[in-house]
Amino acid sequence: MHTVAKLVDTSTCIGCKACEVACQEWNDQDFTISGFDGSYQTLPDLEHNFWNLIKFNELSREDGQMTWNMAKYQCMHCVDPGCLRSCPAPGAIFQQKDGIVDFNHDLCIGCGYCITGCPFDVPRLSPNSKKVYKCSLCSDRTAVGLEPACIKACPTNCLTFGTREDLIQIANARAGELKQDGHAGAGIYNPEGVGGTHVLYVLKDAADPESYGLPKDPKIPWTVSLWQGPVKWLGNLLFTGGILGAFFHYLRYGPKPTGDEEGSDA
Amino acid sequence: MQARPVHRFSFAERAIHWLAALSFLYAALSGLALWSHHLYWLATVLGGGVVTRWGHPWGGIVFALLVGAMFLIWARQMRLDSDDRTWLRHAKKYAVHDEAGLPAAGRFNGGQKMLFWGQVVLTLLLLASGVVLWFPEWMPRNFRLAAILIHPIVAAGSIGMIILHIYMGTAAVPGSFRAMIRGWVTPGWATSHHPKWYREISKN
Amino acid sequence: MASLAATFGRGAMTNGWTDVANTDVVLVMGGNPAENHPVGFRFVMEAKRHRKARLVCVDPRFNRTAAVSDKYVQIRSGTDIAFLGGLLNYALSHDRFHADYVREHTNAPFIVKEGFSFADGYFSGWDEDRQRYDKSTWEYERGADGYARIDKTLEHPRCVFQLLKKHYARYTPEKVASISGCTAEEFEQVAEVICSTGRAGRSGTILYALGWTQHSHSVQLIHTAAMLQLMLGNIGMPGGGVNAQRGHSNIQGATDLGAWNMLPGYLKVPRANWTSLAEYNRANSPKPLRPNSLNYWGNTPKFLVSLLRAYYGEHATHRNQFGYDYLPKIAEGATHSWGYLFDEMYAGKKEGLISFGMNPVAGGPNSIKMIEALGKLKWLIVAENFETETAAFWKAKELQEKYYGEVTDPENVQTEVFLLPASCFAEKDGTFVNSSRWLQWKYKAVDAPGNAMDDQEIISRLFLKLRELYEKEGGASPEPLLAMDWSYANPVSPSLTEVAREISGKDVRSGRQVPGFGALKDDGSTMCGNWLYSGSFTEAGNQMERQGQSDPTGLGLYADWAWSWPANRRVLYNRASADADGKPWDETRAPVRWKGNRWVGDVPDYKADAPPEANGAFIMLAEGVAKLFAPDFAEGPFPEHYEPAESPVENLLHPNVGDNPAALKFSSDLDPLGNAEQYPYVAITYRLTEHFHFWTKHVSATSELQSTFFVELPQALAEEKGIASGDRVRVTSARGSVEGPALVTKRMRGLQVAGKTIYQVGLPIHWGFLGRVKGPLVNNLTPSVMDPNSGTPEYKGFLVNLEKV
Amino acid sequence: MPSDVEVTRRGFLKTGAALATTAFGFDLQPARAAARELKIARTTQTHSICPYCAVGCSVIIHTLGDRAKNVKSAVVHIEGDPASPVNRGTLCPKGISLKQFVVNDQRLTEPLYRAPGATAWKVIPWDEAIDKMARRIKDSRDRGFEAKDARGRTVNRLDNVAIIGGCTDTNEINYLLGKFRFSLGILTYENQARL
Repeated sequence: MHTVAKLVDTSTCIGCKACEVACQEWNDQDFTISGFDGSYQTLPDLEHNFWNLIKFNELSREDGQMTWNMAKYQCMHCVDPGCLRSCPAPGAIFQQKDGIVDFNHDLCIGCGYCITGCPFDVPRLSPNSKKVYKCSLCSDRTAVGLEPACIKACPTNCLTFGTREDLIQIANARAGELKQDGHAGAGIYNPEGVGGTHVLYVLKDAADPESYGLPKDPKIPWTVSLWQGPVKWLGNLLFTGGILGAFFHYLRYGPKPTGDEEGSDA
Repeated sequence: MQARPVHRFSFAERAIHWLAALSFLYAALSGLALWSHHLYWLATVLGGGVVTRWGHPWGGIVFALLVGAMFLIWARQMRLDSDDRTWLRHAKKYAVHDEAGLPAAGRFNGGQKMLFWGQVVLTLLLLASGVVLWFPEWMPRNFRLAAILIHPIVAAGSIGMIILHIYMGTAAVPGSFRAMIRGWVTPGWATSHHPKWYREISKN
Repeated sequence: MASLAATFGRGAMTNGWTDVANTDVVLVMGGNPAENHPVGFRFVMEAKRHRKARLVCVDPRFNRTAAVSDKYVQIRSGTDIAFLGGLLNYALSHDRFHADYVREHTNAPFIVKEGFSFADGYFSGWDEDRQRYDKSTWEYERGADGYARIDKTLEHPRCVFQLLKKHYARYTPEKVASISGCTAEEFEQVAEVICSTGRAGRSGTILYALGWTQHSHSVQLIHTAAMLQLMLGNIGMPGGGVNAQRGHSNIQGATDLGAWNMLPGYLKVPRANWTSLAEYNRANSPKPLRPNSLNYWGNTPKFLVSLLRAYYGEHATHRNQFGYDYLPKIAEGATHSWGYLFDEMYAGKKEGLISFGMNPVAGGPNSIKMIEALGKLKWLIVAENFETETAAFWKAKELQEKYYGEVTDPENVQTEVFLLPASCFAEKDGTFVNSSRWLQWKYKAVDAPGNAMDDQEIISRLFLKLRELYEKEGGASPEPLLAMDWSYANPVSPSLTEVAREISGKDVRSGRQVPGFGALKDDGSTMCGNWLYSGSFTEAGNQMERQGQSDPTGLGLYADWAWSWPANRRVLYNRASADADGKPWDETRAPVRWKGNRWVGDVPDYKADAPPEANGAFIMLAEGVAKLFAPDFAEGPFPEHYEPAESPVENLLHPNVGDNPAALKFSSDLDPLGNAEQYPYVAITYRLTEHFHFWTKHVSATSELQSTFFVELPQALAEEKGIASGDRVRVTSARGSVEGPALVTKRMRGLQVAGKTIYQVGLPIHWGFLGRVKGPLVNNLTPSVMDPNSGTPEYKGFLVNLEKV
Repeated sequence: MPSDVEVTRRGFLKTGAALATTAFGFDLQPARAAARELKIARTTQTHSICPYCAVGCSVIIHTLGDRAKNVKSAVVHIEGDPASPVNRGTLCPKGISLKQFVVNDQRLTEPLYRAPGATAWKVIPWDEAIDKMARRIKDSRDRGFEAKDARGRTVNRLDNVAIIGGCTDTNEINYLLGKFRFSLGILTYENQARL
C-alpha cells in the first residue's frame, strides 16, 4: 500500500504563515493572543493548540549576504515514531497503514512519554485536557481523499502532498535544480535515524538542517530504546525469576526452623 | 509450655509498614500497567488508564513519605556493624538454612538492613525520576530522557527486592508475618532469628 | 494609476497575476508581494521554478520577498527614481534596450518643440510665483498636417529618444549608489539582470505596490518604471508589464466606477468651463497626434451619453443634453483629493462626511489631523463591519491618549456620529475587480448578523428618504436628485444582478443588453453605467460568473474565467507583443497573432480585423504609441529624482532643488515638517503578511500571528542607541509619536548616502485603539505631503527620531 | 469506572487484528480507520471572493445545513476554491481565517448613534437613523449647494459634504454610491485606491 507524505521545499517558503492558520482553523483551535518576542515567528515553539509553526532563522553568511530561512515545523510522521515506541497506552498513538501517526485522545492517558520519546520535540501536553496533541496530518481530510489543510493553503507551492515515493522523487529533482542553481549543498531531509519521515524537506544546505530549525541527526533517544528493549526484558526476567526463585527455594529448603514450632500458633 | 510473647514491633511501626506496603502495591501495580502493553489490563482493573496515570504518582508520593517515616524510626537501628558485614558475607549459608558460624543477628539482620537501605535509596531515585515524569511539560529534555530510563530500572529493582521481602516475611520465615501483623514473636523465634536482640531486651 | 494611464492609456495592472508565470526576470521594487500578496506571488515562484526566472528585490528592508530572491539590494526609501533612472541609463549606454520596439511602439521618435530644457532641477517653464509649471514647451513639434513630427532614425537632437538619453546620462552607477545607499557594484549586478530582457525573446516584469505610490513623487516614479519597461520592450508581452498590486479587494473596481474627479469609466467629472455637453465632448475627445492613431478616447461622447442615460433614465433627453447639467462641475484648477478634503475639514469648511468602509483615522496620513478634522464636522456617517477608529474618533483621547499629541476631549467634540452595521462580503453577492482587472462574481452565503444591513439597502434607503424630503419640502436644487433614476424592481434594496446589468448597458429601444462598448451610441439610444464594463453582462448572461478553465495558449489567459475589462482582454497593449508587421517578438509567448484577416489568441488590444500596420499599438493614446515623454504630469515630462519632502540629505543631482517642487503640502498648524537635525532617521510604514490593513486586528487568528506593534530597526543603530530586541522605544516625527517594542534585525543596515550613514526604521501599520489587539496608530507620524498628480500621501521615507523609553 | 473500562475495551477491540499478528511485540502499531469526522462532509458550499487584497482569490464558504427552510445557516469553514486560476485553492493567512472575520463577536449588529458631546454610543432603530441622517444631509446640502458659480455658470455642486470609501465593496454598490453622490452633487469622493 502506498504511504502519504508532505514535502516542504524550504527554498520557496516565504513565511506567510498560511499553513499555520490553515492548521489552526481546520482543527478549530482556540486562539490565544501571543506576546512579542522580538521576531516574526508567531510563537517561540509549538504548543498543544498550535501544531504547525514556521521557524524564522535570520543568518548572515560569511560573504556578508543575509539569508532568512523559513521552514515549517510540525510532526514529522516518522516511519519509526519515537512517540509510538514510548507510549504506554495501547492504541493512544497509532500508525496508519498510509504512514500517518495519529493520536486517539479517548485512549491517551496524558503521561507525556511521547513528548520525551519524540526526537523532534513535537507533542505537547494540554494543561486543560491533560492529553497530548500534535499534527494529525489532517487524517480526517486524508481519509476522504482531501489534502491536509496546510498543504492546500500554501500559496507558493512550497508544500506538496502525495505518495511518499512520488514526493521523494520530486524532492530529489528539486534538490538537483537547486544544485544547478548554485546551491551545491542542496539535498533532502529524510532522516534515517527514525527510519525516514513522512514529512520531507528540500534544503539548500542539507548538511546544516539546524539553520532551518531541524535537528541534525534525529534518533529515537537511546534511553527510550533501552527502556523499551533490554530493560523491559530484563525486568520481566527479574520479576518472573524472583517469583519462581522464591517458589523453588521453598520447595527445596522449606521454611526456616523457628526454634519453638509449637509457639507459632499462639 | 506456653511461651511468653516477645514484643517486637510497636503499633506505629506496624501501621507505617502496612501503609507503605499498600502504597507500594498500588504504585507497583499501576506502574506495571504502564510498564508493558501486556500488563495494561492492570490499568483497567485500577480504574482505567487516565486514573492510573493520575494515581500512580500520588501512590508513589505516599510510599516515599512512608519510607521517610521508616527512615526516621529505623535508621539508627539499621546501621551496619561488623557482625552484619560478616553476616552478609555468609548470606548464602543463611539462604540454605546452614546458619552455623553466622554472627548472631540483632533486631534486624544484615539482609533486612540491606533491604531497608536499598529501599531508601531506590525510593529516592524513584521519587526524583518520578517527579520528572510526572510533569514532563516543565522538565528539561535531558532530565526526561534520564528519568524515562532510570524510573523503570529502579522500579524493577525495587519490585524485585520486595518480592524477596514478601517471600521472606511470609513463607520463608514462619512467624515473621505475625510479628508484623500482631507485633509479637515467641521467645523461640526471637532466639533463633535475632538472638542478639533477644539477649538485649531480656536484660532489661 | 494616473501614471500608467498617461503612459500607456489605462490606469491598471498591465498583465495580471496569472501572466507573471510567463516571465524571465521579476523586479520587485516598491512592493513586497511575498508579504502582502502571497497568493499573487505564487506566479513569481512558478516562473522561478519553471522558467528559471531571476527574482530581483530592491527594497529598504530585507523582507519576505528578499528572502527568496536571487538578488537583493537595500536602498534608501524615496530614491527609486534615481535607481530606475540609473537602469534607463544603463540600458541606453550598454545598448541593452529593445531598439525595434522602442522605435515602433513608443514616442521615442517624436520631436519635441524647441525651448524644452532641463537644468538645475527644473524643466523649462517653472513659475516660481505660482509654484507650478507652464507646460507650453513640453509639446511635440507639429507638421503642416497638424500631426506630431517624428524621426524614426531616433537621431534628431530634439526627438524624445535623444532627450531621454541626455536626461538620464547623469544617472551613473556611482551617482545612483551615492543617492540610494547601495554600492555601484550591487547596482550594476542588478542592472545586468534587469536589462537582459531588453531584447526580443526575453520578458521582464515589474511588480510594485504602495512602496511606489506613497511618495510625493510617486506618479513620476511609476512613469520611470513604465519607461524602463518600454525601453526593454516589455509592455504588451506575456511575462512583461508594469504590474501594480493593489491593496484592497475592489480598489480597481472602485476606481473604475469613478472616484475623485472621475465619473465611471475614467470619464472626467465636468469642469465649470465645460458648460455644455458639446463643450465637454470637445474637451475630452482628443485629436489624434499621428495619422495611424486609433485614439479611442475619441469615442468619449458615446460613453458619456450612455452613462447619462443610465443615470437619469427618462430624464435624459436630447432637449436637456441628456441631463448633463445635473452633473456637478468642478471649479477650474480645483482638485478634491484626500489632502484637501481633510485640510478643508480641519479648517471647518465641511459639514458632513459619509464613509463606506474607510478608516482615515487609522489609514491617515497624519492621524492627529484626521481626528481633529473629524471633530470639526457637524455629522459623520460610517457604515462598517466593525467599530473603527474613524467612527470612534471621539474616543481617541480616552482610549489611547498616550499615543497622541493633544486631541480633543469627547465632551468637546460636537460631531454627531452614526455608525451603521453593514453586511460583509459573505453576506451579499456582487463583483470584485482584482488587480488583473478580472471582474469576479461572488454569491451570498449567509445572512448578516443581527440588524446589520446590506450596503445597497443603506444607500437606497438614504437616497429614497432624501428624495421623499425634497419632494415634500423642496430645498436647494432638487432636480439632480429627483432626476436620478432609481427605478429598480426593489428600489429599497436593489438586486445587484439588476445593477450589474445596468452597468454593462443595454439598448434602450430593444431592451437588450449590449454586447460591448462598441455598440454604445451618443444619441441616447443606449445606456451604460460604465463603458469599461460594457459586455460584462450580456444577453448571454452574467459573464462575471463564468468559471471556465480553458487556456488554449497556455499563457494563463483563462478567457472563460470571470470577465476582464476591457472587452475581456487579459493582457493589455498586447498588440505591442509583435513587430510592425505583426510578427511576434517571441513565438513562444504571443498573446495575439495576425492571421491575415484577423487577430487570434487574447482579445486584441486593437481593432480585431485591422492589419498590423494600420494603427499604433496603444489605442487609448492620441499618439497611438506609448509615452516615454509624457507632458501630462505636474513636475515634468521626464521623471527626475527628487528627495522626499523630509529628507536626511540634500539632492545630489541638484542641491538647490531638493524635493519635488510641485508636491502638495499643507500649512495648517498640524502639518509641520521635520528636519534631519531633529529627526535623523528615515521611516517607512508597511503591512505585514499576517494582517490586512486595519481589519484583521478584529480577527483572533491573525491577531495571534502578530499581536503587537513593533519598531523594526537595524542592529547597528540599536547598538549605537543601546537598544535590545524587545526594549520599548519611542518613535517621534514632527507630527506625533508612537511607542512599542524594538525588533532589532540584521536584515536592515546603515546605508552610505552622500558620505553619511543613514539608518532606516520600519513601522508596521496594523494596530489602533480598537480591536482584539491594540497598539499605536503609526499614521500619527506620517506627513500630509502629497503627490501633485494623484494626491497620494508620502507614507514612505519621512523623518523620525528614536529613543529608548 | 465502567466507562473507562468500556473505552479501553473498545480500544482493544479496534486493535484486535493488530494484536493477533503482533502477539508478543512491544511496538504495537495498530492500524485503524480515522477517528475524526470530516467537519465539512455535508455543508452547503457557496463560491465567493476574498474581500482583503486585490489578488482576488476564490473561496468556498461552507455553511451549516442544506438551505432547508428550518435551518439558520452559519459559516462553519472557509477555504480556497481550487477552480480559480488565481489561487487554485491556496490562500494566505488572512484569507484562510476569513471565517473568523464573518463570525466574529466584534461585528456590529445594531445602528449606533453618538450625540454631540456624548461619551458613549447609543443603539438606535434603523428607521430613526435613516430619518436623522437624511435630515442632516438635506440640511447641509440646502446650506451649501451651489447651483451657479460666481460667473453664473451652472455648476450644481455641493462641497460641504464628502463621501469616502467603496474600495472594499462590490462594483454594484460603488455604482449605486456614485449615483447617490451625483444626485446630491457631491464633489469630494475619495477612496483607498488613491491612498
